[in-house]
Amino acid sequence: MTEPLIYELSSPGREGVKPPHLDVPESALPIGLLREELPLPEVSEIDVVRHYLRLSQLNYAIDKGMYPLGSCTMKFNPKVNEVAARLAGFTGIHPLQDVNSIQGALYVMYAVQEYLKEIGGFAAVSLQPAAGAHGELTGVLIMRKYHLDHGDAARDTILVPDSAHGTNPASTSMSGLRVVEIPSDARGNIALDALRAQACERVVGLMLTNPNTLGLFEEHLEEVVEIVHGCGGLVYGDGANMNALTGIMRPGDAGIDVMHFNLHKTFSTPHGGGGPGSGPVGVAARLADYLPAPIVVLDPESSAEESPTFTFYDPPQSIGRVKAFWGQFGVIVRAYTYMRMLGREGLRQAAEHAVLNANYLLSRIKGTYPLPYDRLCKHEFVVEGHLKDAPDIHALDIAKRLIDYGVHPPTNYFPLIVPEALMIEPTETESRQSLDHYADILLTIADEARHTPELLQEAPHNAPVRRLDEVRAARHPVLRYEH
Amino acid sequence: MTEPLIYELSSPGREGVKPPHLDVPESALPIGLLREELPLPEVSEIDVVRHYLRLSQLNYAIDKGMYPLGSCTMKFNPKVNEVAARLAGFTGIHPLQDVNSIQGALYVMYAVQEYLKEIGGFAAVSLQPAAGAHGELTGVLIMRKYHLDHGDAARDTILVPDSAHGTNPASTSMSGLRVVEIPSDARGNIALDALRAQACERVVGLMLTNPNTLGLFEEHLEEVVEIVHGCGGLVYGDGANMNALTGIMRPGDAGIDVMHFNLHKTFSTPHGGGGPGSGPVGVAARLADYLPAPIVVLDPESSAEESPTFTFYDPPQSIGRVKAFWGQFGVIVRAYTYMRMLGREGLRQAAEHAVLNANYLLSRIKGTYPLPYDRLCKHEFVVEGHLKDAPDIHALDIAKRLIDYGVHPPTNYFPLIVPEALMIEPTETESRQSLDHYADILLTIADEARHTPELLQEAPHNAPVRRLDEVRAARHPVLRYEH
Amino acid sequence: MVYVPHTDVERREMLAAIGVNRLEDLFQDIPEGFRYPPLDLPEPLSEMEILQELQFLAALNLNANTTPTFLGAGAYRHWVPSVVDDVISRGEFYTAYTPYQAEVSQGTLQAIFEYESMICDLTGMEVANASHYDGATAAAEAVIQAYNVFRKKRTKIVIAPAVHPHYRQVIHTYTQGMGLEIVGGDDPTTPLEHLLDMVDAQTACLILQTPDFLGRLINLEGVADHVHARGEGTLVAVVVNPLSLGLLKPPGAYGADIVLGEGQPLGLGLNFGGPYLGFYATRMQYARHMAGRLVGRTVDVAGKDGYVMTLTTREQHIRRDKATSNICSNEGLMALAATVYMAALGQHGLRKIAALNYHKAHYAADVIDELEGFSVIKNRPFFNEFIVRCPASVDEINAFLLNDIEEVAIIGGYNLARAYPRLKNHMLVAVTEMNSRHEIDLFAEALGAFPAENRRNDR
Amino acid sequence: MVYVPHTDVERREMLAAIGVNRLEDLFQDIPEGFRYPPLDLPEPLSEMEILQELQFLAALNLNANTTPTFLGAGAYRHWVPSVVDDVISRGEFYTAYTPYQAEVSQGTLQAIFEYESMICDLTGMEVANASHYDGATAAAEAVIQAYNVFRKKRTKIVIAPAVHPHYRQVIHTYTQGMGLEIVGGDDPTTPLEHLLDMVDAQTACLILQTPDFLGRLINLEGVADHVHARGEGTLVAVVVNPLSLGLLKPPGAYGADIVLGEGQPLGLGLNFGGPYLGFYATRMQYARHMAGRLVGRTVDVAGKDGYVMTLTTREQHIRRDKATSNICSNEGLMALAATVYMAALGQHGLRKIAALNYHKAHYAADVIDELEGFSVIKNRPFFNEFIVRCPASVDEINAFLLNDIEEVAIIGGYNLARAYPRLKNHMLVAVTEMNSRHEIDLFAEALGAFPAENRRNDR
Ligand SMILES: Cc1ncc(COP(=O)(O)O)c(C=O)c1O
Ligand SMILES: Cc1ncc(COP(=O)(O)O)c(C=O)c1O
Repeated sequence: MTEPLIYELSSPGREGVKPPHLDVPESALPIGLLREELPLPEVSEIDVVRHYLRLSQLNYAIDKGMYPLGSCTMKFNPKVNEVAARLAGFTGIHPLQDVNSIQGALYVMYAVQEYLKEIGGFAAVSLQPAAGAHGELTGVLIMRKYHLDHGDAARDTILVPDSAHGTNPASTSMSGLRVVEIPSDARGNIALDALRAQACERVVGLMLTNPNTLGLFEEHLEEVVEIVHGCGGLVYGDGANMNALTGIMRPGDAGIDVMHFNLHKTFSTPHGGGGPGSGPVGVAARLADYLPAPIVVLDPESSAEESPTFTFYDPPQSIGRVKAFWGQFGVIVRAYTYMRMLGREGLRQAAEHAVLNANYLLSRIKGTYPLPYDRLCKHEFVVEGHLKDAPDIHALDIAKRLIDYGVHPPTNYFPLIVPEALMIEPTETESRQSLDHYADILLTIADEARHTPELLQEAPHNAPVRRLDEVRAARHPVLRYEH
Repeated sequence: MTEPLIYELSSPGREGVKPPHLDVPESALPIGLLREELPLPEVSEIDVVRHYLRLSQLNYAIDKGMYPLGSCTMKFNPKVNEVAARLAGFTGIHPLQDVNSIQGALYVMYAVQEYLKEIGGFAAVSLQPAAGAHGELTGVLIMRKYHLDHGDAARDTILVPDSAHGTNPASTSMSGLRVVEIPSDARGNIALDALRAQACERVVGLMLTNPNTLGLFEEHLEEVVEIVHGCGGLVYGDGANMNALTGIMRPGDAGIDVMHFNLHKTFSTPHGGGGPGSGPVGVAARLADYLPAPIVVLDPESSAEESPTFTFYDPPQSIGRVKAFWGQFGVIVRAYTYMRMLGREGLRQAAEHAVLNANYLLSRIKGTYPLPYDRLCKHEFVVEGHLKDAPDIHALDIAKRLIDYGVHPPTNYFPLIVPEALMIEPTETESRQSLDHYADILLTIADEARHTPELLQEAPHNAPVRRLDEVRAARHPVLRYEH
Repeated sequence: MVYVPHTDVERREMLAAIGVNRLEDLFQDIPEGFRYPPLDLPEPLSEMEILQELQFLAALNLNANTTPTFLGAGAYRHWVPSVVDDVISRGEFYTAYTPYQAEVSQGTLQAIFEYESMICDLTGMEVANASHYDGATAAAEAVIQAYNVFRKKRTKIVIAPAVHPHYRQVIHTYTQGMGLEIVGGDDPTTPLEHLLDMVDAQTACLILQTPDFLGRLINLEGVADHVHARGEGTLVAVVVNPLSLGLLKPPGAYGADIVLGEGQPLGLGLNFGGPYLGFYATRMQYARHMAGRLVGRTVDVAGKDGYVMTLTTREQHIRRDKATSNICSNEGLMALAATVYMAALGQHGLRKIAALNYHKAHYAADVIDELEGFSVIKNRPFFNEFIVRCPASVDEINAFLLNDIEEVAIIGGYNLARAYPRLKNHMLVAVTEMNSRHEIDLFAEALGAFPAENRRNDR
Repeated sequence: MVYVPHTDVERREMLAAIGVNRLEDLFQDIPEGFRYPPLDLPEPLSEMEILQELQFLAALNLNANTTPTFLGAGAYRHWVPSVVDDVISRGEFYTAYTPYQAEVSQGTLQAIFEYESMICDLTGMEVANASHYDGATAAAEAVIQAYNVFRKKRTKIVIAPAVHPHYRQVIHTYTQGMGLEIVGGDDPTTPLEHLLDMVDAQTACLILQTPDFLGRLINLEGVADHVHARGEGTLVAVVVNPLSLGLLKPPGAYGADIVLGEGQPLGLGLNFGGPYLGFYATRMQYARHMAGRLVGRTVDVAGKDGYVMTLTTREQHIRRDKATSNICSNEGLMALAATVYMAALGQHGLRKIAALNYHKAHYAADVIDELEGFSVIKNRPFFNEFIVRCPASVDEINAFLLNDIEEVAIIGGYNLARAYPRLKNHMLVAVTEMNSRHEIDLFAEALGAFPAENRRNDR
């Protein structure tokens, strides 16, 4: 059964939940400024509850099963996170309240900054960016301003490996900089020659994803950093993949100058159907003064030992504010909860098992699905969704067929450098049983691809809808309900 | 897909959510008393979340759609109730805390007692009973003890109309009393002759459901009460159907001596998949001293005007305690929220529209489904699930076919006095659209019954399971997971 | 309109379809004198307004979860994992009712089946029902089950005096019309042997509790055999704290016929005493005498596994006055909470929580026992609750703990004199995994600070 | 193990299947010097322990929801109906991600489609995207859209000085590499006409706000036509408080090209500033220049209606450096919350809430204006926020309100001198439906009680 739009449930004159009473005299309204129609739905609370409950059941989610969307780190979001973020003392604070009345909140932010510094090996962290891409923009602007402030105005180029996520080049061009793409080598690393060829005085920096989007650790990490630093550039780390490294290696130790974290990936905050995320940025000491303003610091006037108090601080060379207030606080509380619960030991174990799970799942399917780079992977891996003996089958068909088996498909068609890519990131919170189940399905589907390809090509068969006509959607866009 | 049992998801040695650390020295355990095996599941939090989420999706619920289970008042449960009941200051109090530290809770209980007194027309109310049947037991024991204390030891009989809910005779016999059944007359009222014939000095009381389980108001209410009182008996009101009368009529005004309320029906507290309910009992003045101990009263030592305080009080002739503590407090908070939100006006409107909805739905189907008593109904009505021109179709078939249309069937095979009963209680929170939808389905099904009866007999077709073998379940009971 | 979804137009049309003019016309059958009485009830409030009021009221209560608390006596402050509320907050669970229509209630039914299985595993029994209102009413139903097993011919019931006093009271209330003879007295020092001696061939059942109301663990090894023999089949019902079974031998292992208790420690909040959960398990041979709902596994017409309510001929809706009980609505959602709790902790977690309770209680007993004027009664093993002899009345000490300690309020233990007047100055102290060592030390320190001038030697 | 589900046996078997011995072996490719660094991070905590700590931390904050609060300035204390959290707490919504696989994401997709529709209805626009991080970043994206519409040929941007200062700052941050000339100044008393005069044919867009940061309602009738003509197509972007549109004319009706703002007032808690919701709507002709995700309706192979992300060629994952924006994750769950809020209140409720804000703010303005030493600037109509000239610095007055009133703390208004140094002693006061008359009176009384000795005449 199709669920109608909420508008279609309207009945003229029906009222929803009741607003409070008017307990003051009415004032004259500003006549010329008033609206006439307000064509929002007219439904009751029960309609709302039922409608969105029924819609929700059309969704797949981590809470339903494995969701190995590569590059997205769809790990389990512990329920305690939700309880923590809903404590009235957190949800009820206004961002502009007197700092003396928000010390608990500032403490949480301060602690998360400190933990991320420690995990990343950075000198300073700002929690302001709202997502990974926002962190990238922040980081690239920091690198740009750093050079400008050092009289290096000619630098206008960011080197971006061809395996990079689309946000990397997009963030670069939003910063007004030029993208130069660096190819990968046969083992999935950055092609060092190509990098050397581009390393010049125009380079603002390199955007490095490590492990990269193939799930592979950059084997020439030290050389790469050296080359970029050597030409006066900075190295940006796309920390989306920190779930492979947390507690195992600190990017700052290896010379990464700026990096964003994705709290909604590595630190278990829920993805919310597309957000909110949170993309804190960590920087090496020389960039600390450039962070977006403000960040949380120990109040220099308070005694750190006895009863430290916290306050806001504007870094002197700051690129400016990247968001109206302080960051995605509700997300930060969840990440804090998670980090404290796992602690040193648990965070490291999470990374270890993320990598264990990816390699195990890979070991189960690698004879069947072509593997472009046969190495130990990190937290994810990429295979080709294209089988030799089933030429008419594409990654998309495999993805859609997975739906029929009640699991979520991997990321497909990314990274771009692998044809028919299926990018699989199981995360550490999946059990062996869950991985085996997924592997079994993938093997079954490979079989089907050979013997009953139409089963894949017409998949999904038992989802809420069948394959949707995306071309029509784009050619004749219907982007809103028409009254 | 079938969801396995949680046991079947176990993996030996797997740990679930983590208990706190041991922060004290260990003490020696009492060796001889220790258990060996503890064969509970070994799963992780993610397994638990997914398992119960998937199970939940196999359920129908008010939050999914109309659920017109007759006699159960499946009205919408406003979401604010849930927020209210989860306030930390309510969930975190121990039932034996010092009364000075629980004044907020006692106030809520006191207020609910007062509201129910006013709604029912009673002199006193106890909130202790945990459900309707528990309230009945309480009420019958009160009536019994009242007679005993008045030297009327020969009274051993409760008169129960044949339309009564099964809990009425069951509560009677649990009280050690004898049930005498009173038939109904042709209009669905109590047969007055039969009642008169049984009204004698053995009568403890009559259990009256009004409106009765046919959804019909007792047309001889005053005579019935007079007859019972005339022989020295008391009249018990089964208040399960108060959703028809709240604010419209106070049973106490008509001479009802004892009545239980169902907070989980009339006052919008959720049914919880079978409970918790709450079955407060209201009584006329002469029975007030018999209520189960304790009840909440204004502390006689406090000044009611300035800052009243509340305390517990044991009625002197109390039948005793019917439950370990004070009642279903969490349910009571929800009912309080609801009563305050609706207020005088809203409570009355709720009853009016409950009756409006039932009569409207009845008007839409009454030409099609045989109606044994053609009168204005109250909050519910009963039709026969047996159509003249479809002799092989039973109420059960119609019920199961409704499932195929995505709605919940009515109560069936109750009340017992209507053959193939379909007992339909839409409640006031269903919109006209929702009622029309349900009526349309019922009319379609009546058509199908004539033309494609097998569609009904084999229904449901698209539920999580098809018809289940209940005979096998009872003959070869499998009542637990076998390791 | 305040709450209903009807618009004016819809209401008019609906009334017309029915054939009446006004809403009032739908109530013509109500005697006029009773119709539309004046109602002294408050005005409607919006959601915002009622929540603000409730926040105010809630804040008037002292929240034991965030206060050092040592009160138990049948309701315990335990940690409830967040996943429990996550599951029971799902509308599909909490806005459904009793699974009368099995095909669209498999979620509830399977969860009950799992609950029944876990209760069996925990207690060592063969069959468990879907729940009772609470531990006390479950105890009353045990008496009734036994009474029914002997076809109402045996009328004597022996109840240990250290069974929770509320449970004993509820049993009395429930059975007041049945003509039973309930013996056992109310001296909690009565030795077990004396109780066993009261059992005879007229005795339908013996009810024991371990840990008992005073926290003491009773070794019941061999007791059931003895009672079965002496009473020619007398049933043995054991009331038990389910959490203690994470550590302790299940009553099923030593022959109990019925095991029951309060399920609140299994993932239910304190909630000022309710809703709680009566759990109840017995042997298969008594399944048909048991009260309450039972869910069993079966198959559908296509052979697929599924779950249904079964053995319903015991129940009121089928058997009416011949039913084993009048229970209808039970504590479904609370049973679900307990199921999720047991699943989420699992066997390892439950063992650990039980051990934490044990060790912390023993630590507390040790530090309190060292206090001048206070002594812990240690002649019996205990689980998470123990008796402290105090140098003044427990009410006085509790008032001191609540009001007179600087910067903190402490909720002291239960005043045993309320249940057993002879146990003047005896406090029943409960310690759970939620009492940190710091809290325990604070409590001991506060007890130690109870002023000398208020102490009495007359105990 | 602390958190992962693996048992020792499973881990061993998995390592063997991979062909390594130990977990560490999986990290051979990491240069040894960097591998397994010492980590100065705290020890693991159990769920109970971390929640206890968080409860403590949360209690250190003053909760504006239960405190009389008159602070707005871009984030408002509004009542959030319970149904909002009920919906967004459903695991199926909040543990899903961007609906890349449309067939198993119809819930999210349809909800976004509804959100987009409601934003269009509210703003009077033709197309709305699926969300931005917040109002400020949405404002920056408006500048970029305009810049792109003119193929980066127009580099001048006019921004009204009474646009929220944070928004103006974020626009500067975002565009610092683009070589734009941003004019408009920061004198909030600049008349609208002066701003319009700055528009020329090099101007990509003009950004206005109503109610503006100072709470003033600006009549923008005719402005768009004027700007379109004067700037030869210059885009007009209007920043708006979405709740005010329950009452006020939508910018679409007076010709705006882009309407955007902070969606927090639509059912999102204060949350110390985030996560919030940037909403963004424009005209259909600009749809392909817009940032962010868009959901459209289509059909499946069987002809059934369904929803998909569409016009994705604007986006970074397709167009990379040519994308209209770098945005990827957005504020999906917050958009869902706003959708549920708008649906639950509906057109009648939203009108009423807007009116409540209006009337209460005006009542507050009236009572404050009567206070000795305080005067309300009333030369422009306002919605729910207005300026009070005070007899001392706002920081001093706020400290007094917070700390020196008996039995209550009051959170005063925003100190306008922070954003506009010339507006010394000017307080921006916000009043919403959550401020009861009693709270307003209390606030006025407290202001009136500000000690004479601390008042200055030098303002
Ligand atoms: C490698 C990589 N970088 C950056 C991003 C952008 O992060 P966000 O979606 O939080 O903006 C992603 C998101 O999937 C990613 O996978
Ligand atoms: C008429 C009537 N009486 C009594 C009861 C028993 O109420 P409860 O289930 O709360 O025990 C019911 C329950 O359905 C009922 O419908």
